[in-house]
Amino acid sequence: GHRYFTLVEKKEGTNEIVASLKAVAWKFGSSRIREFEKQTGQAFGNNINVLLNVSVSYHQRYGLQLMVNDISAAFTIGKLEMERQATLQRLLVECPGLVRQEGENLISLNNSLPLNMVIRRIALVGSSASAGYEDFLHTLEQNEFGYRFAVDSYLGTVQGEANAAYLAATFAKIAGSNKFYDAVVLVRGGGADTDFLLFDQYELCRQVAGFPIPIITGLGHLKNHSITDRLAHTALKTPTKAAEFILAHNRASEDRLKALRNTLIIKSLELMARRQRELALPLHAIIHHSQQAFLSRKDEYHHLSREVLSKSKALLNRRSSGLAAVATHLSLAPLRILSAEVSALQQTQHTLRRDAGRQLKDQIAEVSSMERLFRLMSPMNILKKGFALVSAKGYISRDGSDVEPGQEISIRLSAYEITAITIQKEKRDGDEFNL
Amino acid sequence: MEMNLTYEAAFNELKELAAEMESEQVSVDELAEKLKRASMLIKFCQDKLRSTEAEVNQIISSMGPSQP
Amino acid sequence: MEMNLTYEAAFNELKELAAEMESEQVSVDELAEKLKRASMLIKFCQDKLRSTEAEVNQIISSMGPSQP
Amino acid sequence: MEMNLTYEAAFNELKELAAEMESEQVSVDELAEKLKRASMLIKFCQDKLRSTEAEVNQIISSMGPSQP
Amino acid sequence: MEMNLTYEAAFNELKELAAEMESEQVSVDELAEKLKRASMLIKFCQDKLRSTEAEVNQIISSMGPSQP
Amino acid sequence: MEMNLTYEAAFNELKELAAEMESEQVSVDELAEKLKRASMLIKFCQDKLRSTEAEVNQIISSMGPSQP
Amino acid sequence: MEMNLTYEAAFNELKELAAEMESEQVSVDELAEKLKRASMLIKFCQDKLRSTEAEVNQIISSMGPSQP
Repeated sequence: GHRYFTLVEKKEGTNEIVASLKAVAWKFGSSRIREFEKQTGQAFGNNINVLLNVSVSYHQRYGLQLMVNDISAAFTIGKLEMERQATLQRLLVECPGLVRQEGENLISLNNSLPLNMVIRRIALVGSSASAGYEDFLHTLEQNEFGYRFAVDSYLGTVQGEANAAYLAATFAKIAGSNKFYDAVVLVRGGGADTDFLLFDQYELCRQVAGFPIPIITGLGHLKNHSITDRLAHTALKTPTKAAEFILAHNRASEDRLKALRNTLIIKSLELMARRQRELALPLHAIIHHSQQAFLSRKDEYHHLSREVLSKSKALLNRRSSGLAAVATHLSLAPLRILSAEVSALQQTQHTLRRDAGRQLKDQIAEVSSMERLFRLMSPMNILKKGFALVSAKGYISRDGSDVEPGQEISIRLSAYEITAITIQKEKRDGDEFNL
Repeated sequence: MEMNLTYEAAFNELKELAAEMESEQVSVDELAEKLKRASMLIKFCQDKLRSTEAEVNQIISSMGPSQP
Repeated sequence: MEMNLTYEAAFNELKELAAEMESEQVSVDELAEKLKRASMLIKFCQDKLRSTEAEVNQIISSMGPSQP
Repeated sequence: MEMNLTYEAAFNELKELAAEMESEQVSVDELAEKLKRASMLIKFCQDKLRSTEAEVNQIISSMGPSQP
Repeated sequence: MEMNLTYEAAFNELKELAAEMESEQVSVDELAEKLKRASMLIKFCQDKLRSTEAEVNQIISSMGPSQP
Repeated sequence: MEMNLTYEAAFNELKELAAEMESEQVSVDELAEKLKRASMLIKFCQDKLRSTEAEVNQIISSMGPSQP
Repeated sequence: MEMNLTYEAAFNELKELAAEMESEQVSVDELAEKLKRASMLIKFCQDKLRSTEAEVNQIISSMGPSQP
């Protein structure tokens, strides 16, 4: 049908209207507006800048009126983009602790939050009547894995830029609920995906950026993301996808858990096997070494006992040799002594025999010479040779000195004795008889 | 068990247990105990995924004072 | 047997016994005694391993199917 | 026989006896006496070795079949 | 024979007897007597040696077949 | 013959007799008597030597075969 | 003849008689007397020597051969 609306000009930076003019879009104009909404993704409503091709008409009854011939989507897109940039800039400037830019990416406190491994308790923000809300809950609760969730719904109108403050207040209510949530899910239910202006509003964006619970969005728009999407922890295209994301996240965690369980099982079995193998080492070592130690002790003992006995025998042999040597000396010496005695005795016997004979011979010789001497001295032998023995007065005269002339003398010859008177006496020197 | 045991804490404890076992720091004396603890933690995590809030709380309190 | 002997302690003592016997410091007087001790420790360790294995298997089977 | 004679002590005494016998300081009269002592020590060591061997074998065979 | 004659004493007496005879200080009157004494001492020493050796052999055979 | 005449005494007397005769101090009157005495002493000594030798041989042969 | 005349005495008397006859004044009667005495003494000595010689020879031959 036809559209009736008012075009206004506001004083820069305020809501103060400085000029306004009524406008109407007839059938063609309305079709252009619908085309505009489709292209921009933005409802043709309050607080948007538009570039219109209009015809001016005047009617007595309705007054001055602009008739819309055409509307420029490109202009509004540019304008919207400018507004978004302004919001972004403001966030970056005014909330440096919550938002910063890294290249194309916006880094917010919220999208820097770690997501719990299991998302179970969820604060769901959406419109109760909307299809998106139903889609999300249905997808979540009808999951094939049997996962259970605790969902608290925070219902309200999630569209129209005027609701930004209300939505921000809803977030504040969640934060202040004193309940623990793994995530806040923001869904926008069905209908036109035209008014995303709401999600570029500074107040809402600031709340999202600094929200302490990870926010998952499923706003249902097909084209570019809103600033809220970029600041939220995870942005999905639709509520269903948001639910699927949560299921997949939990599923991934469970897979890691199962992997860990398998690791634990395998490691504990390996550990047992290793301990069993390890135990065999000292067991074998002890058996082996104790046997070795015992054998070497046994060898030592046998060696030593043989040594003691062989040394005893050697000692006995040495003593025995010593004894034999002494015994030999003792058996030889007596015979030597005896034979020496025999010789000495024979020597003595020989001496005795010799000396006894010699002495007898000497005596016999002496007695013989004595006999010869006496035989020589016997007067008979001299008388027989013609000599005479003259004696005077009874004594034998040896040299005639004791005879005087006239004296009677007796002359003894070998056969007779003559008595005579001395006539004359004459001295003789008588050398003639000397030998 | 700790009343405020989280899935994360349980999971991290499980990882530590796995690492200990891997690095052979677990003695035979401790093994069964540690594995029992692991089994309990895994059960806790799985329950966390599939049970209602009330059930989880009931499980936690039933685990009682046997925690390390 | 000591009341509070652990597998760890028993195993370490076994290793020390093995080392001692290897270095031939064991006299005949001590040999049987040490070997008796070793035998007891090995029995203790084997029993401990066996009981732990049973316990471990029981826990593992209680942890459910191990496929990922 | 001394009640608390050890193998070690008996063995060392035998070694001393062997050394003495080499040194010629031992008279035959002492030798007989020392031999009597040596005989006792040898018997003691032999008995000790035999009983230890039996004990060692018994312990080892008892450890044997339960090996992993 | 003296009851408490030792090998040592007997051997020393034998050595003295041998020295006496060697130096021919022994008279014929004493000779047989001394030799008889020596013979007795030698017999004594030999018996002593023989019995001691028998003892050694007895110990050896008592150690029996267990030797390697 | 004197009952307790020794070889030593007999031989010494013989040597004195021999010396006397050698130095011709023996009168013819004594000669036969002394020679008779010497003869007797020689006989005594010879008998003594002979019997001693027999005894010695008997002792030595008794020692003989038992020597080591 | 004197009953206890010895060879020694007889021989000495002979020597005295010889000296007397050589030196002193002897009457014819004495001379005859002394010669008679000497003749007797010589006979005595010769007899004595002869009998002693016989006796010595008998003793010596009874001693048997002295050569070794």
